[in-house]
Formats: sequence, C-alpha cells, structure tokens
Amino acid sequence: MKNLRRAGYFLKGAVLNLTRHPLYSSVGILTLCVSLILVGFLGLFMWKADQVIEEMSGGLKLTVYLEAEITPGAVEELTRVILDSWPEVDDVTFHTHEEDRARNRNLLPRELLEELDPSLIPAQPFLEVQLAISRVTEARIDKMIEWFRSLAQVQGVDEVLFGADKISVAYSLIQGARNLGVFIAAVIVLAALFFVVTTTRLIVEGRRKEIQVLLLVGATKNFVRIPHYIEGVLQGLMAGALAFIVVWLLQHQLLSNLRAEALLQVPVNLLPTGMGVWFILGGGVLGLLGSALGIARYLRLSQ
Amino acid sequence: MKNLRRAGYFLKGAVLNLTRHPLYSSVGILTLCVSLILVGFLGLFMWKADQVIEEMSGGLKLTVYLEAEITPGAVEELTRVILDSWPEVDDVTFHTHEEDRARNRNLLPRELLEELDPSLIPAQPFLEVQLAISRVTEARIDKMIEWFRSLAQVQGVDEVLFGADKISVAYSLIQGARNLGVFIAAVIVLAALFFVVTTTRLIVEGRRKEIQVLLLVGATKNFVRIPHYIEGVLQGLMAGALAFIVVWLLQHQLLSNLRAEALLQVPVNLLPTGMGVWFILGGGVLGLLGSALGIARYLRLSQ
Amino acid sequence: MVAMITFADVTKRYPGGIIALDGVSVDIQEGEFVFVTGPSGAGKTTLIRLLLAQEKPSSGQVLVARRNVRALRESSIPFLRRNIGVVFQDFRLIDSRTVFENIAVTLEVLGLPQKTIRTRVTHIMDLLGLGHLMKSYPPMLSGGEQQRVAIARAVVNDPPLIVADEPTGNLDPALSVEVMDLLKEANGRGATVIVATHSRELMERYRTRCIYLERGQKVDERMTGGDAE
Amino acid sequence: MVAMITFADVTKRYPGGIIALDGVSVDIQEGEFVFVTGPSGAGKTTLIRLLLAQEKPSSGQVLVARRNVRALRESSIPFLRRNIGVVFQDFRLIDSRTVFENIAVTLEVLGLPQKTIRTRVTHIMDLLGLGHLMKSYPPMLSGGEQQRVAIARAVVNDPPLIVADEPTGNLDPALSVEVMDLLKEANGRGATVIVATHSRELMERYRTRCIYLERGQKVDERMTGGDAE
Ligand SMILES: Nc1ncnc2c1ncn2[C@@H]1O[C@H](COP(=O)(O)OP(=O)(O)OP(=O)(O)O)[C@@H](O)[C@H]1O
Ligand SMILES: Nc1ncnc2c1ncn2[C@@H]1O[C@H](COP(=O)(O)OP(=O)(O)OP(=O)(O)O)[C@@H](O)[C@H]1O
Ligand SMILES: [Mg+2]
Ligand SMILES: [Mg+2]
Repeated sequence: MKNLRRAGYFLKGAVLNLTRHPLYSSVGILTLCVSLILVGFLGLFMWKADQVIEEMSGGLKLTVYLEAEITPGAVEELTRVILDSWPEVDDVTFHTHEEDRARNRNLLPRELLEELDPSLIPAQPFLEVQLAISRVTEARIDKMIEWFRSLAQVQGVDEVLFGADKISVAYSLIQGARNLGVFIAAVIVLAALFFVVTTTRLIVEGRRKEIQVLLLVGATKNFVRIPHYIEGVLQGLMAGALAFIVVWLLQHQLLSNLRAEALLQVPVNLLPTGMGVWFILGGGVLGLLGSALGIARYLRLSQ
Repeated sequence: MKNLRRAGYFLKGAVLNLTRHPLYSSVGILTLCVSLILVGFLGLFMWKADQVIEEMSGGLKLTVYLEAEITPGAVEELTRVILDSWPEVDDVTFHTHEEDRARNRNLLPRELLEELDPSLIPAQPFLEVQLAISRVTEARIDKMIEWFRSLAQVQGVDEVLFGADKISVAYSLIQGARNLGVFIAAVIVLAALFFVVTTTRLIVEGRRKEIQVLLLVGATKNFVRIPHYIEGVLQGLMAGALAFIVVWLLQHQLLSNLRAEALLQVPVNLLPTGMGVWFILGGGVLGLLGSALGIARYLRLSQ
Repeated sequence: MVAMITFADVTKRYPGGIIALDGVSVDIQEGEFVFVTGPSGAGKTTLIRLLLAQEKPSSGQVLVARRNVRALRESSIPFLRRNIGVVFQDFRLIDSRTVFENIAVTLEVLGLPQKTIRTRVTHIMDLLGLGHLMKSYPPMLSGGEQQRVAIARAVVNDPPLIVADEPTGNLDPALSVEVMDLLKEANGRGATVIVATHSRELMERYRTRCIYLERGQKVDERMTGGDAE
Repeated sequence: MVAMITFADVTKRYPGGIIALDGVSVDIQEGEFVFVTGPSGAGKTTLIRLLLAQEKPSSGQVLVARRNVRALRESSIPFLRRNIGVVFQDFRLIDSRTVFENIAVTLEVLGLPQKTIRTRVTHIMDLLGLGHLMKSYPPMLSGGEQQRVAIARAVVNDPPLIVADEPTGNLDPALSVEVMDLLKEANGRGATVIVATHSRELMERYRTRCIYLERGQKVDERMTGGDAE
C-alpha cells in the first residue's frame, strides 16, 4: 500500500519534471531524438552498405570443372557434399557443357569468332559455388580453401578454379569495410551517448536548487533519482517514436532520390515498421542510461 | 578610451564565464569538440570514400581505335585535340599494334591459345582516354559522348569504343554515392549544430538569474551578449584544437588498422597538419554560431 | 526532560578559513522554545546547518535526539531531516512547483496518503493566509508570501523539532505575531522550537530562553521578555 | 522642487488576475526620502518593479525623471536603470562572481575606469563591514552579509534615485541603523530615496513621509517619527 503510494509519487515527480519546465523537457526529448536519428540513420546506411558491398564484389565464387562423362547422380552427390560440409556456401549451380561453351564464346573477340569453327571452342561441365561473404570467417577461410583444393582429386572432378588469393583479398576488403563501419558506428554511438549524458547533466544542474530542497526536507536519494529515471525513460520513448518517423521519412526520401538520379537498382527495402519497436525501446534505454549517468555524479557529491 | 575599456570588460566577462563555472565551460568545450570530431571525422571518411570510389570504378575509359597506317604526327595531333577540348580528360595514352595483340591474347581461354597461330589474333593501334570522374559534370557528359562518337569520322580514326551507357551508369553511381555522402554530411552537420545550440541554450538557462541581474543594474543587451560571444569563440578555438588532435589520432589508428588487416593499398594520406587551422577556425565559427543562436531567443524575450 | 539537542564544544571552520562557530556548547531540552540571536555573521545559520547535517562540525559533537550527527551514515540523513521542520533564511522553495506542491513535498517524502496530504496542506495554508495562492508558483509571490510558504512547509508534518531562521524578516508586525503564535502552539503540543532572529520586538514579546552568539562564540544566555532581567 | 517620480492612477494586474496595485497615485519629489509600507502582499515590490520597467502598468502612467516608463523604447531601459540603485528584496546577487565583482558590476556597466571602480567598491565595502569578504562568493555569505552586498551595489555609483526593498530584513538592529544612516547621507547629497519596509522600528526612527499601501491601494500617507501625529 505504502509502496504503491510511493510509486505514485515517483510517477508524479516524473510528470512534474516533464511538464513544468518546457525548455528542459523539449531539449531532453530532442537530444534523445537527434541522437537516435544519428545512430539509426547511420545504422541503416551501414546495414545497406554491407548489402551493397556484397553485391558489388559480385560475391565470391569458385568453379569446380567436372569431367565430361560425369553422371547426373555424381553431380548431385557432389553438390550435396559441398553444401553439407560448408555452411559458408550459399548456392551450388550445375552448368552443362553447352553453357560453358556459350560462356567461352563471350570471352572471344568478335573478329576471332568469325573465323572460328564453333566446335573448336573448348567446353566442359562445371559447378559454380557461391559463397556467402557474410558467413565467411577468418578462422575457417584457410581450411575451406584447402578442402576445395583437394576436391580436384575426387573422382569425376577435373580441376578447381578459384584463386585463393582473390578470395582472401575480397574477404579482407569486406572485413576492412566492416571494420570501418564498426569504427564509425562506435564514434557516432559514443558521441550520441556523450550528448545525451551532458544534456541531462546540464538539466540536472539547472534543477540543482530544487534537488537540494528535496534532500533538505528529508527526501532519500531514491526519491530524487527514481522520478528522474522515469522521466528519462518517458522522454526516450517519445524520442524513439519521433526518431523512427524522421528516419523513415529520410530513408524514403533518400531511396527515391537515389533511384531517380542514379538509375540504381536499389532494393525497395524500406525500413520495416517493426524497426519502430526497436527505436522506441532504444530510446527508452538511451533515456534511462542518459538520465542515470547524468544524475549519478551529481547525487554522489551532494548530501 | 571608453571603448577600449568596454572591450576590456567584455573580455573580462567572457573569462569570468569561462572560469567560474567549470561544468558549463567543460561541457561547452567538449560539446563543440565532439561535434567537430563528428563532422571532421566523417568529413575525412567521405573525402577518402570519394577517392576509393574513383579508384574502385577503375575510372572511366574510352578507346579510340586507329587505323594501322596512322602516322606518329597524326596520333600526337589527335591527342592534343582531345586534351585541349575536354578538361574532363585526365590522360591520353597511345598503344601500339603489338600492345593490342598482347591485350587480346589475355582475353582468350588458355585451351584455345594452344591451338592458335599468334598472328591470327587481331590487333590495332589505339588511344586510351582516361576521364577524371570528379571533373565530369552532368551538363557536359552528353555533349562529350556525342563529340567522341563523331571522332570516328576523323581521318585516321577507325572506331571509338566506349559504351555511352557504361559511362552514364558509372557516372550516376558516383553521383549517387556523392549525393548519399552529402546527405549524411548534412544530417551530421545539422545534428552537431543542434547539439551545440541546445547545449548553449541550456547553459544560458542556467545563467538566467545572473543575466537578469545584469539587465536590472543597467547592462545593455550587448553588455550581456558580447562576452557570451567571445566565450563561445574561445571555447570553439580550444575545442577545434582538441578535435584536430583526436581526429588525427583516430585516422592514424584507423589507417594503420586497415592496412594491417585488409592488405589494402590505402594511401598514407595522413590528415595534413594544415587542416588543423581549419579545425580551429571551424571551432571558432561553430562556437560563435552556437552561442549566438543559443542566447538570441533568450535575450529577445527578457527585458 | 531529555536533551533534544546537544552542542558539545562545537567549532565550524568553513573552507577559506572563516570560523563560523567557535567552541559552542549548548543543551536544548525536549519541548523547549529557544531564541538564538546575535549580529549578522555570528553563526546562527551555521548552527542550524549542523543540526541538519548539511555541514559537519570541524570539531566537537552535535547530537540531535541522542544521535551523533557526525557519525550518521549518509543514508540515515534523510530520516534525521524528516524529524526537523526548517524555515530557511532564504526560503528554499521549489520554483517549478506550485505553493501547494511545495508544502506537500514534506508529506510526500513521508509517504502519506494523498487525502491526508490535501487536508493538512489546505489547513496550514488557510492558517497562514495563503489559501488563494494554492496554484501560484513561488516566483509569482511577494517576499512575505514566500516566507509564509516556507513556514507552512516546516510545520505541516508536525515535526518534533522546528527550526526557524529569521522567519519574520519579510513579514509585517501583525503576521509576525501570527507566525510566532503558530510556533508557540506547536511548542505547546510538545515540539522543540528554535528561532534564530535579530528582531528585538519578537524576543521581547515572549518570556523564553535566549542564546546570544557573537563571532561564533556563545557570549550570553538568559531569559528575555518584558519581565526578564 | 521637481517630481522625480509620478504614479498617476496606476493599476497593475498580474497574469492570473491578481491586482497588485489598484489606482495608485503618488508624487515623489527630487531629493525626498519616503517610506512605503503596508502588509505582506500590499504591492510594495510591485511599485518598485514598475519604476524599473521590469513590469509595465496595466493602466495609468508611471513617470521617472519626467520620462514615461511605459513609452520607453526597450533600448532605453538600461539607461533608466543606471540612474536607479535598487536593493532587491531577494538580493539578486550573481552567484558566480565574488562580492567585489558583484558590487563592481554597476560601475562596469557605466564604463568607468578600473581604478575608479576599485577605489569606490573598496570604500563602500569597508563602510558596510564587508571588507574581509572581497573574494567570497554570495552563496558563502550569511543572510545579512548578502543583504549588505546588495545595498553596497545599489549605492556604489551614487545614483540620483535609490530604491530599497526591505533592506534590513536580515540585519541586526545596529547594522540596520548604519544602513539607514547611509541612505540618509545619500539623501543628504541630493539623492531621492524610497524605502519599502515593514519595520516599525525603522520608520519610527526618522521623521519622514510614509506611504501606506493595503491590497494595492494607497490607504494613508503621513509623516512618521517620534514627533509626528
Ligand atoms: N559556505 C560558507 N563558506 C564560507 N564561509 C561561510 C559559509 N557560510 C557562512 N560562512 C561565513 O560564516 C560566518 C557565519 O555565517 P552564518 O550564516 O552562520 O551567520 P548568521 O549568524 O546566520 O548571520 P546572518 O544573521 O547575517 O544570517 C559568516 O561570516 C559567513 O561569511
Ligand atoms: N509575477 C507575479 N505574478 C503574479 N502575481 C504576482 C507576481 N508578483 C507579485 N504578485 C502578487 O501581487 C501581490 C503584491 O505583491 P508584492 O510583491 O508587490 O507585495 P509586497 O507588498 O512587496 O509584499 P511583501 O511585503 O510580502 O514583499 C501579491 O499578492 C503577489 O502574490
Ligand atoms: Mg543567517
Ligand atoms: Mg515585497
């Protein structure tokens, strides 16, 4: 009963804080909101960037040349073994003798083709193995290259073409880009947290005298702190909703811009509405964290 | 004399503001600093990204095939005309008959080459025209494509190969990336400005009573405002210096990280020390802007 | 009677070197009514701060209700303060809360039910002529109105110890008398009351014990009032 | 003599509907010394706020040195205020500046040379017994010390008009007399002085004109002092 009453006073304190100083509450909410936009917007961009890199690099492929007389059963068996052994493999497709010839034709200069008997163009059936870069890990990459190299000894397999170097480099490139992304994300998240904490700290400073009064009339630190936390969470939830709307509008604008100007096949991968929940939750957590860090040092110093 | 004295009081007021409330001055400086880091660091990244894209796209090239019997004088003349007409052209290199044959050889499948008489491989001298993507503008791109197309009619020129489509798409891609960069930069700059202004506004709010006292004892708005501006500039200069140091360290760290992990040929293009001046100037301007915007509305409302 | 408050050879030196209290020893019994007086800067407010554990004595002991304030754990301080109703010299109202909320805060801290709070706050406000200011904010009040709000907040929860620092500095003579009567009544109900003041008028009106401070030292202690001396 | 201050049928209604001044008409001549008194909430502080152009009258005219305060351009207000030394009821000191700097600010605003400022501030501080507090900050001062700083700031530039709102509420009787003597001296040098106060002691000491306010209305006006009535 008494606890319920106390909870009521905490909530009331939070609402008083929120409503009685419009400057503080609007700055509080907007700071959280802009921070979330920064993090959310750049998160979005980085997430897409991962996709873009994956697409641009054309993925990592290896070609397993087969002997001309291989049976469909053996092909199927080989495909299964590859898929089962390596979760990194995204897809294995079989290409026939004719498909290979068509591919080789395309590699030849026009002038040459005119003088050439089509049957002279060499051809061979092969398996195209597509790796999912995002699933490739540093630890397994060497083992994988080794395994595929040894595949050449298997019955029915003629040769494995893949340039181990190329895979390593592409992998490194992607890893580098990802590192860069993490680095930038870290800088931005830290900056956002910094802004949220300093803003809260300034607001607490502006309320210094009021907090002192509360302490002087016998309020415990929790009596001061808990409404402040609740206020932070409430602000965060509002800021999260606001930020989601803004980021959604921004990316909408940005994507239609890109599509119009750059003739790009950007996927219409709009920010899913479900993300809104994450924004709001993130806002709440950020608000709580900011208010907690913002008041902590202050309360530790005051009696 | 009196003006000099007044200037002295303004400066004194600024120094008092700076020194008498460590929380406000440290938050002020750190906010400016983190804002500059955000802008500076991402500016740096975007600037490098431009370079990276330019390199990755391999640049835009066109090939002007020449007739076998063309004279060195005519080649030189043609090179000069191209370079003079199009500032977008970065470089024109002449490749002989033999070089073309070597290039074509590389395009052929191994199996085929074994059976082929080398002299059968067609070859032709050509000019390789390298475009500087960063100098290509939307307005001139169509005209340029037109001009090069018409080059085929010129004496000594056999054919111009360039896929107008490819140029357009690559150009659009780069343009899109640049747009995206501008978009992100705008978001970050706006966010940074927002944080600087709200922080100043909160600090002004914390000084509300003191400012009111000044006004009540007969201070003009300028007497309140000018020390505040000076304070903003001083904070900005300090923040600029600090931010430059941090960004320099960050990019140093980042580059050596990338180079180690990704085997990338990242240029050792360290942030030139001259940029420090820009950081400090930028800090000063941002500090002034923030303090001006932060106090403006407040002073307009108070009497 | 039991000593409600004991100052045993208390010295308070502020950072900066000013000695605000210098070897002060005082005993105040439960249920007493005491004036503390002395010129500006004598240490009256400092004495009150020590009672509230707002400051720690530089040397000597301060005991409030037999608890040594110096040895109090930080987490116990709020519970000490809940037993002391204080009228601060500079009022210390919360600018962003209404007069009603300012007075109610003492009771909310105690976790009393909303209804009790409403009754008690309304009652004390009417008593001090603040009834019509319920929803006003402190910056909108006159000096005397602010002072009465501070007084209302100090007495609303009927604390066993009431400390008033210059409680009538902004009140006209008629109101001053009313406020003193209010404190006297609380004293009659058993509360210990300490009033720090310069006002001779105030002290002359009542026959009570009066402690004289000067430059931080207790220089005199006697009964005041028309028939004293 | 010329009217230094004229209130002509002045009404001040605060947002919220409270009528703080209600049809007040008063003339104060150059060089006069006037008490304004009345119970808490009578409108004394409001009267002073109108003089300073801190508030605009709801109706009626306020003239200070023949300038209509209501018609004053915003940019002229600072120049009006430089001619009025005010002791605010709540002191209004700058917490982040030392006592010296707080007093000096009135002179800095006028653009006086540093040396003159130092001499004058030091002089007034000694006069009010604040000499040793030069480098202290207001939150470290006792109530009476703060009040004296506020008084020092109001008189340091020898303004033609001095307005003191309850200037002795936190001062002991001896200091109160000193402060009143200081104001009397300034008055003797030609300054017009207005003192708002509840203190009967204060009013009784001097034979001067006294204006009585009640609920915003001027209810009486007569000479005070031992030999009045
Ligand atoms: N926080 C502080 N830091 C430094 N000195 C202080 C502080 N608080 C008070 N003092 C000094 O201690 C002395 C006593 O102050 P105190 O406030 O106790 O006086 P007081 O008796 O209440 O005076 P008044 O009647 O003027 O209110 C004063 O000289 C004052 O300057
Ligand atoms: N800013 C304001 N907003 C609303 N009402 C106000 C404001 N300032 C003063 N009042 C009201 O106006 C009335 C007169 O206030 P004023 O401060 O002039 O009284 P006073 O005579 O100075 O009283 P005291 O002696 O208590 O200082 C009071 O009832 C007060 O509540
Ligand atoms: Mg005191
Ligand atoms: Mg008043």
